[in-house]
Amino acid sequence: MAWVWFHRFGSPPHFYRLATRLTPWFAWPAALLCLAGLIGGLVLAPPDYQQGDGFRIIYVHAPAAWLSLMVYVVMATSAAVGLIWRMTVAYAVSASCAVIGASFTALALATGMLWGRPMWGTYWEWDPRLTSELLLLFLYLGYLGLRNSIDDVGRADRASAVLAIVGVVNVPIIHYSVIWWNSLHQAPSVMKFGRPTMPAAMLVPLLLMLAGFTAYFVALLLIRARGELLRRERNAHWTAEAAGATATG
Amino acid sequence: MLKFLAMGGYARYVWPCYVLTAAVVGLNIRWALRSLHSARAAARRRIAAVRAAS
Amino acid sequence: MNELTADNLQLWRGEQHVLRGIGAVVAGGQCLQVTGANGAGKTTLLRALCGLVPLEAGRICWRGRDIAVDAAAFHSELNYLGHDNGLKADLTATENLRYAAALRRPVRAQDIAAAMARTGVAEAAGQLLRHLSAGQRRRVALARLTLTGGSLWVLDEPGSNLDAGGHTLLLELIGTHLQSGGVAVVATHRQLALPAAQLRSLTLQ
Amino acid sequence: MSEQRVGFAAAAAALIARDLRLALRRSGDTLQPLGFFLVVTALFPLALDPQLSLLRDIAPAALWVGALLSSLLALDLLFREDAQDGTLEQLALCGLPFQGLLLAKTAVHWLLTGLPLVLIAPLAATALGAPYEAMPGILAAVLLGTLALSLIGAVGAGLTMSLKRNGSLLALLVLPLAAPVLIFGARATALAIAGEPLAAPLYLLAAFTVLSATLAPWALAAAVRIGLE
Repeated sequence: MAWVWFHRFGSPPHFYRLATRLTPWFAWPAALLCLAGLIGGLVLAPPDYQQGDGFRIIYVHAPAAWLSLMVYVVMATSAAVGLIWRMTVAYAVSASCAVIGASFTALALATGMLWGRPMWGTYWEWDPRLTSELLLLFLYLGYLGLRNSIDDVGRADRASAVLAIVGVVNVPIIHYSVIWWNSLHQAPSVMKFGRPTMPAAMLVPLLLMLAGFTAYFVALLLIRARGELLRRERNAHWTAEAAGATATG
Repeated sequence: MLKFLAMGGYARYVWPCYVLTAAVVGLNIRWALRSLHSARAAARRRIAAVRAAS
Repeated sequence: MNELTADNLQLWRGEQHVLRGIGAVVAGGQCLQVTGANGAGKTTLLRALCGLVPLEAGRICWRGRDIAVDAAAFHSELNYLGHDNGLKADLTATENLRYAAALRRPVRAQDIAAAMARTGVAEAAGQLLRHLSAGQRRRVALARLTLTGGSLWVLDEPGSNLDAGGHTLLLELIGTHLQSGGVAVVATHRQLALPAAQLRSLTLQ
Repeated sequence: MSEQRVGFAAAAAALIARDLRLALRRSGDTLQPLGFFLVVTALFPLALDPQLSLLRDIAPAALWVGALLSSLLALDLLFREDAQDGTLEQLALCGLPFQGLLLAKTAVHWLLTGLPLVLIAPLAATALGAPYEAMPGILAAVLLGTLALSLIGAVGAGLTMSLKRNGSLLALLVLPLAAPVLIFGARATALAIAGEPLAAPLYLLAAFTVLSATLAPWALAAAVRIGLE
């Protein structure tokens, strides 16, 4: 019985091979960028006049916060592509994002709290950024909760795609309503950290870390997407070669 | 070196952040690789079963 | 010309490859009888034919047009009876039929009464569905079928809970539907006693 | 067979009539969320202090957390039963615009659970020390808020309707999305109680409700179709 068939849109074997080849091209630059960023941030950058060396937490907090938001947007866009053009590759990418995004949102929260401690004297401060980050974590937990409660892969993809799209529309709204809410009760918190005011010695390492984390995310995504693709292309012939089954025969 | 580690008195907050970051970065790498390997293993099992059947 | 065609339907349910390249052509006046063990995918196939279940590959055409292209037109001619009757337990039989018909065709009160008489549940008209037996509820669902018409009938084990009289009634209903040029797809465990010319059969492993 | 078709309006009206009749037959289902709302708002004074002046500060929080949770409670019934007895798939297969029919069902759901909430919110507000002049503001805010909650919640209900053990998943899906409703609603209520102009939060809440009304139909139809697979 012929079970050789290719999905109409987006060719999974091509994506699988491409992902395999590209992963090192993202992994190694990520490592180098982060190394440079760390050296710049921890050693070379001068201490902040107000927060002293405490500000160096920004070199992990900002990239984590950036990743938490960017990963959600990548997840929602690939979900939309999957839903509209029914592309397995898009669903594989979308499925790979959730855990990465959730873990970095949690990291952004933790580092934000640790950074806040010396500033505010408490670990938790209803600062608009931290609050938005917390709500974003709930969105991720909701997404993961929904995806894990549906056993059929196809249905789980489509249901979580709808949730991701509704979520991504709400993320900016939640963010600005939190800022609006926060500005009612008190002046904007002291942790005002306008990037442009940072001197180059402080700013460059931050940009390096942001680029490094982004490259790191892409490498992770390519690895995970290959696995998710194999789970979804259950019977296509190319999976044999991809899974290394031909060797064992 | 010690002055560097002291982080101007903020060591208690800076280093935990970096340790946490390293943990999350490492864990994600491990999870990603494990997810790929388990998917490939499952694919191999499925293909072996199909070959045995046909 | 009423015709339902399906070619190379592929579908997975979890790890199971439920529909493996299914193909079928059912012309007007013909009934496709789908048989197979429990879990062979009869219900999945029927729901896929209605467009309820998206396929991983393959095409389904009604009157030569892909049902995914103009689903509304296809659905307005489709009448689906699933395992559950699609009726509300807290409404009376008449109310159920009135609201079911209201989604499709303007019907008068006597049409509803006639449909219930036709399927032998006239006496249950005023009772809540909750108080009827499973067989009576199935007959009310059959009354909904005759009431709302539609040139394509997709019936999933319509005979479940029906007594002997119910089965002959079912065959009559399908017979009249086929005579009027309608198409039927019926999932069943018992062979349908229809003339061979009208019957095509498909067995799922 | 001549196929005169029934129009969408007639079908939607019949669907609304059916759901209203069902709700009257089982009035328990519609009264429960109301009871829940009153109990939740009554708990706050017990937890705090009987002095009305003190209660007045927490009145917005008590009202809106109560409204949010009781709307959530009522949402689970919205599609679950229709999915189980097969009526929902008949809606999907009748050839009429599915988004419209689901919106009609959500509207009935709001009439039965949201509107009563709006009507007794002033009662609860007074119990929490809100002055009489604050009532119009509170009514407007709760009206808009419950509408937005029903729309967003319906999408969550659609996504979880065919899951067996849904439990708190519906709350985890809906509450983060409903955060703006809580923020603007509570703020409008606080301003109403303080007698200050509450146009700003009210307009923002109205804007959010309108956005939910535009986004929900697509998401609702997609979610329910997936649930019916």
